[in-house]
Amino acid sequence: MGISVKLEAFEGPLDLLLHLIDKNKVNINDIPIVEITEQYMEYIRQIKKKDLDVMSEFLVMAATLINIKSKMLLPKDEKKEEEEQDPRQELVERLLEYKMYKYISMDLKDRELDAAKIMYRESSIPREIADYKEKIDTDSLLSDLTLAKLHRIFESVVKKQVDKIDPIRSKFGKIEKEEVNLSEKIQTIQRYGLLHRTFRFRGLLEKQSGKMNVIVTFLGVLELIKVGQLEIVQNNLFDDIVITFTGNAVTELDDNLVLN
Amino acid sequence: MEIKKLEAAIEAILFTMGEAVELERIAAAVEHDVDTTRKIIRNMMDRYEGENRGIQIIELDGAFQMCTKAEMYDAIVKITHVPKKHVLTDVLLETLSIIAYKQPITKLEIEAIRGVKSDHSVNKLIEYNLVCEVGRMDAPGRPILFGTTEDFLRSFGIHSLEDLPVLNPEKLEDFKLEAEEEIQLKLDV
Amino acid sequence: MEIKKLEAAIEAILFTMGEAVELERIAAAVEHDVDTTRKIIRNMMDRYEGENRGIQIIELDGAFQMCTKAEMYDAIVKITHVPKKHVLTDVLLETLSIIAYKQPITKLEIEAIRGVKSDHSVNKLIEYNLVCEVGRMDAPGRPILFGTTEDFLRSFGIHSLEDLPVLNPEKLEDFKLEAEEEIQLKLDV
Repeated sequence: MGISVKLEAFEGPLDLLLHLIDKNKVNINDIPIVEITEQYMEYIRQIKKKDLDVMSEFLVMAATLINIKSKMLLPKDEKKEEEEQDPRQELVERLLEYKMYKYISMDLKDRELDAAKIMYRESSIPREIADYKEKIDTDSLLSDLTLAKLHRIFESVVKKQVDKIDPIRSKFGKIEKEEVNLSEKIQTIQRYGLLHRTFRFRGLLEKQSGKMNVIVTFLGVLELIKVGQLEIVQNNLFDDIVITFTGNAVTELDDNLVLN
Repeated sequence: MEIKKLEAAIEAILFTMGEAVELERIAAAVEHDVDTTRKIIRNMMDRYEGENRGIQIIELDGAFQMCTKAEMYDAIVKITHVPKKHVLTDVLLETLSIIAYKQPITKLEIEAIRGVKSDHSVNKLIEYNLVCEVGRMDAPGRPILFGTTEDFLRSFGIHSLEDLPVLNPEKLEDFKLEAEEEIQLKLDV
Repeated sequence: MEIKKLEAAIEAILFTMGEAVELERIAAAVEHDVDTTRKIIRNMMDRYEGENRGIQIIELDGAFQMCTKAEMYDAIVKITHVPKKHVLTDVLLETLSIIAYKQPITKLEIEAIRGVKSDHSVNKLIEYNLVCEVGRMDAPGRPILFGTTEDFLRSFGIHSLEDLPVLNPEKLEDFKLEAEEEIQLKLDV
């Protein structure tokens, strides 16, 4: 699939998804999740700018897509089938809501063009009247305010400010950046592969601390399968996935493949 | 004061003030009750609208303002330079429509719908005076709630928030159908 | 353009311009000759005059201007004297408390604490005479410093800022601890 549009052109993950749905000419209520997820991943690999804020928003959606994909691959519990919701349902609702606001904003744009043609005039109150300034009665304005109340309000302002500074993160410094560094994660998997050659997927994931590491490890595995350095075998559904590393060195992957 | 005189006074008031004037203030100035005053103004609005006039009276959330009719624009640009207004990007329009429909709304809620950080957009909209703080949410951290301003109504030719196009479930259905048709259309091409 | 439309255009032009506009400019804008245009405007003047209108068109040395009729003076005086309703909203109270405790403070510093643009609140507080400029900061751009007014102090019956209840350092520590506990709680869940 040729990628003609730059990721920067998209306002966010929802925008990108809508574009993909549009481009694939598929029904929003019946998203072919496997294809769309693949294409989505393809796009986010294009991000070259090291903008962590943007990146993390796109990654969260990537995780959501992969989660939906895995849920759809699971066999349905026949007993519960009726109550079971399509795993895509929530995403579809979000997409529809987002699309609705995009649609409304176009309507607003038209209204703005029309309204811009209406002219107003400055007020022209005669000087002698304008000079009359209503005396604002400070006392009555402040009648409901006590010093204690003012103090309470200020306290809550200060408290909010403190809340905003996440005390734990601010002590850690730049830890987030490492968490989502795909290129490093890929090299770690390669090193692990050189050492163990054949290993269980579950075992690999269990070594990861935190959700972000699991997600990025998963992405790394997908990436290495794609470039032909990993082979996977799963004999039965729910069996452990067994991974064999077929590469022979820790390599620097193409820049395009690096997420961060 | 007989009605004709009352109308003349209101016309003079709206002309002189230029800005939007709250109904209560107009009523106090012409020394009539609010309901009568509103009726008289609405009557005037109809007349301005129907007659071949170049000006009109618009209602903005319980206030009234005198302005030109949109179709006079061409004549006016011929005589004077009309300053260009700031152009709202699609991102700003998107954020603005969410705020308009969901107000009062917190930044977090806006971000949940858009899927991206929205500080920049919200701040720009505040700077353009289209959006303002309307209070604090009664929740942990007491986040700021945002809503639209009178300038928003004026800039988009909306008379009150109730005047915004309705978004009922059927509308959403229509919208879905439309989107599907769009897709069908593209398939056909 | 038929006469009715011409009149509407002239009305819109005179309304927007406010000042006196030379006949020639009006004629050029409506794309008619000077004589016809003059005739039409004089006609409009008669109509405005005869009808019970609040506004009129006057001729000033070959130029025309729209203005209120003299007898409307009382109505205009009244509207400017109708007291506006002033209320201290939560947003204003919050800004006021920051200025009271942190003065002298710049707008940028207020915005840093609140996390949003605060021009509107600061301006309103100045209008209400609760806040005023107290100087300039010795920094690039020499930003304005704001503080509370004497009226503000007087209405609380306090004599100086030192009389404001103190926010003690222990309290601040408490807040920090509380915030940390909250986060720990979230992590544990």
